[in-house]
Amino acid sequence: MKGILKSMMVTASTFARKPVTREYPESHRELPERDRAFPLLLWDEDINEPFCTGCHACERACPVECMTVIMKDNPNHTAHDGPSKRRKIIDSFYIDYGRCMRCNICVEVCNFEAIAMNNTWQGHETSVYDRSDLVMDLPQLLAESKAGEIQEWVAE
Amino acid sequence: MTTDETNGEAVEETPPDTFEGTLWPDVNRALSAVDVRPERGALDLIVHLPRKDVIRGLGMLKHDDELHFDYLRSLTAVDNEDEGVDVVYHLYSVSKNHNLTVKTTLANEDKVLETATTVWQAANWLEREVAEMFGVTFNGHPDPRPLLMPEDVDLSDVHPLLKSHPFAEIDVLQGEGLGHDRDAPGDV
Amino acid sequence: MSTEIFGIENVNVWVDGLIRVLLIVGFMTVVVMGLIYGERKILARFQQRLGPTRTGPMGLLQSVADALKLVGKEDLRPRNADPWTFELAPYLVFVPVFLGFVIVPFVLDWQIRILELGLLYFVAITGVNIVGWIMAGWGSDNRYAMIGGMRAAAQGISYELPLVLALVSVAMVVEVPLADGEVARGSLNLNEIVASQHEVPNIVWQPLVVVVFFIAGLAELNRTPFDIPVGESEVVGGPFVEYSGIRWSMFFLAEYAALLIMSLLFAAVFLGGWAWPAGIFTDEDWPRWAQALLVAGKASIFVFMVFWVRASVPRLRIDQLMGFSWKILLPLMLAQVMVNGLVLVYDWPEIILTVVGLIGIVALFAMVDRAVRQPRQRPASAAQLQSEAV
Amino acid sequence: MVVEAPSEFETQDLLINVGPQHPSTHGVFRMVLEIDGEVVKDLVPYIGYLHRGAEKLCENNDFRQGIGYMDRTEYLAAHNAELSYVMAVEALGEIEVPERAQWIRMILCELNRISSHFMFLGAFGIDVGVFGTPFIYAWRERETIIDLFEEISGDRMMYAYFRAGGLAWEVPANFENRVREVLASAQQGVKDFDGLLTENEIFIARTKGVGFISAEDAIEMGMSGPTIRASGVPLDIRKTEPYLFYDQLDFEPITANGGDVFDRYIVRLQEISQSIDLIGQCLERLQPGPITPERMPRMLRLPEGEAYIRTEAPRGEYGVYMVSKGGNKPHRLKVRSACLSNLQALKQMSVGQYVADAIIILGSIDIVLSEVDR
Repeated sequence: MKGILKSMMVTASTFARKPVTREYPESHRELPERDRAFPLLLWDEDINEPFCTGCHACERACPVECMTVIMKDNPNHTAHDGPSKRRKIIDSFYIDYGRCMRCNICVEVCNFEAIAMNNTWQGHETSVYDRSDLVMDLPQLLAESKAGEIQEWVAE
Repeated sequence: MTTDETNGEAVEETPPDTFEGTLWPDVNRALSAVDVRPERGALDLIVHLPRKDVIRGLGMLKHDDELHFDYLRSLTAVDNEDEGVDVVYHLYSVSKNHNLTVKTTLANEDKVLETATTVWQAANWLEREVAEMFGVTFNGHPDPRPLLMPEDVDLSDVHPLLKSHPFAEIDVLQGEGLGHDRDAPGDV
Repeated sequence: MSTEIFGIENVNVWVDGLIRVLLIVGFMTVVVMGLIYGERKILARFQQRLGPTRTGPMGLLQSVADALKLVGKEDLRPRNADPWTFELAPYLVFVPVFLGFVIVPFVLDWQIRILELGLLYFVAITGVNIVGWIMAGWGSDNRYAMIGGMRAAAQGISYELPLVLALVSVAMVVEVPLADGEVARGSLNLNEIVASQHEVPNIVWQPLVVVVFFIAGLAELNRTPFDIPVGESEVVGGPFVEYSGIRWSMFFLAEYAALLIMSLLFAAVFLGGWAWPAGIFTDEDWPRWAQALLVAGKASIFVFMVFWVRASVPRLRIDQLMGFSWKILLPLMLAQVMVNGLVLVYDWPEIILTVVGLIGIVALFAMVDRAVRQPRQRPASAAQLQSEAV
Repeated sequence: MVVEAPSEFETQDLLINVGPQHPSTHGVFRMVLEIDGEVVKDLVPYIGYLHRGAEKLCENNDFRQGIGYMDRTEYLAAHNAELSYVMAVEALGEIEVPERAQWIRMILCELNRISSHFMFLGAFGIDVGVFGTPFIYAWRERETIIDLFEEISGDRMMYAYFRAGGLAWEVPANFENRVREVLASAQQGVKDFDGLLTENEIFIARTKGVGFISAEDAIEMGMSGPTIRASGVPLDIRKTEPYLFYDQLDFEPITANGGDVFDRYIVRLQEISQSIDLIGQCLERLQPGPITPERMPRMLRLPEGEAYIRTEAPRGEYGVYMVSKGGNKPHRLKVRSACLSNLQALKQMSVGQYVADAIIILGSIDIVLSEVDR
């Protein structure tokens, strides 16, 4: 019986310790800066357009092929006396969050620093009722970055 | 990279490669009754045996007190499209702590081979998986049911890991077809 | 045919009985809900968790929420379940437990009826719910339920004996003052048992019986070291795996009501109920509310111990369970009863009871350790099955 | 002396279906038990419910994309799975990995072993019957380790952090003292479990002598990891065929010679303490330096060849057999699963025992179904 008493002492000692549970919706854990929720596109504030030029690099590199990229000529390119130096700009960009496996390869291959991993709680809380709502189009992908909530973590 | 534990430095490729330093001398002696073709793998020695006396060779390797390969590490197959299917046995000796890879090539027409469960019981499930994935039939296997594929559907001629088996088409949920309307064609 | 209740004269006996029963039902449901909530909170604390916090302040309304959910749920019956056995099983488990409340001596005269054979009545009634378990297991035409039902039967019966012998050995030694000043020994009337402990609680005289009563009580309540009929990891919920909704909640309520009765009985029979410390200070009894607090405190010791054991001890296997009861508990109890008999017949000093009791506890621990160290006896057919299988 | 029950009345055996949806099959595993009363007469395991064709998918993905699939074949110790894949690519491509990257890989793999063993202790505690206490102790420790992984790679379970040639990016600045914090709490977890279960009489009665397998049978069945070491075979690939820098650490494979469920529990519990000590040794030898080779081709193409790389994952030998015919995709990729071989012996261990024993024998092998079914 000595062993049983010993295990009851262990549970008794835990009885005295402070509980470790955190009440989720009220108190959020502070996420580390390199947290990887889902990819999203970044917004270039000073010339007011997305960084992405629609070069298909991420679409080709994605293991699960969850991206669809369509590019177009950039209306406010310097040729049409606009501020931007980008000749091409993204027209429509879909990421299917239902297929994405968050492997960060798209961020690594992008040579325009246009895509980043969402490291905020809003990126994690993406539960929907219908699977097709998980397909994010361009405005949705740009929304958080446009609102300035994303500090992109860059691997040096 | 860590060097092979039996030889000191890597032997550079001198034609013909004498494989000194690897297990080849002992393996050649053990398998003298069988014609054997050695090859150098990335980490272990590879030995090719003809189809008809693979099991006999494996038995010799196991019961040879010098080599004593009592541990079947893994049994798998590689589909080389037209050259047929290679069945690969990775062996290891717990007491002697050395490794060997035995390969045999089966022509695509008759992929039939004796079962290795007579030598090691570990081969039971591994052979069932190779049978259903590559279409190789192992004669004398005690329990030839499919291992990973569903039993209730008759998939006896479906062998997914063959190169001829196509990749499933990913139904495109993105692009013009979808976005937000419910009854999109690709909707799953 | 009329008695007095709460100061109202000549109330018809039946009406009086009805009022007391309704009072007890109200008290029991509230306390059972409190027990369910208490268990979840205390078990959570044992595991460094918070326990329910969402429903109501500090999660207090958790049991109410559970009850509403269970009432709202559809209680289905499997198509090929046997209709009568399936439907009646919950009643056969719930009603005996509820009937057990008749003799529970909460406070001096706050019980439904004083029965001369109170303990015998209690033991007989709790024997009935085993039938309910088997009916639930067999009736729901589910293999897990059937195995769970058979296990419940085996466990219920084999732990009934140590429980009965424990109560018997206490009831034998109780001193009952007769009208002519003489002292008679032995009584099954719970009030007399409690009254006899005003100076010294029975736990002092019978320490081994307390330990065996606690263990057998755990087995009767199907609590953790003995929750084999309901073991989730093996038989997935046991006999009531096919029940849902209000029927399942009746089983659940019965389990906690039985825990309540067992703890009140433990307080009454072993810790002196409402009599023990009162007898030392004053001759007449304490006010009712003080007695109620006293009984509640003692009962909660038993309940806390049950929760504590549930949080820290794994589950026994069916053969160990049976071996433990028949080979260890029963011999000890028979020895205890024999010693009690000798003390009563030859009028040896009372202290011998305590000494024998403590020796008994040491013997119990030694027997358990020896059983654990023994090489495991494989089931009889094991060797031959093993050879076939390889 | 056991009296054989007179069997003139012929009782019919009961077939019960344990799984694929059952609280203690650790995932989608199904076994049909033929039981006579409470004794298991026959056991037929069925696997394949979680088969996603990872090997076929890897043939269609290049050497960086395939890493994500390796995490998903062994979700409880994804670092160890990635390690084998990445080392196979480096063996075939003769890529030199910088020292710092190898030390960090070893630290992360050992941390993953600790979190996987805690997961085993928690799930095994519930199988044996303690209501949730070991599970919450295990979860408390595992959360601290997984929070550290999230700070390093950004993900809790699917890290995709190892790359051919080193690591994806540098570890955070406070890596070392964060690791020491986590080790301290893991130490406390081991003490809790040791007190809670190891000497508990009922736990010993339930697990000692149950599910016995001898050393010869274990070798014959090709078992590996703590399951075979509990039968007395000191087969630990970190010691027998050292990879990375395991030859520079001093440790002995932990073995026990009872070969039963209790010894498998004890071997895993002691392995957590061993891993804590190993990580301490690694931290001393960790120097700053590069974590990827200087010039790495953007699109890695491997020469012809094949390599069978095996590493010691928490459940046993996790081997990756990669055949490359040139090009940026593996021609064939075979994942050697430790749990598949350990599971083959389940029938041999469980027949003749009780139903309750069969459940904890299954628990003691510590299977991860995604690794069994790939």
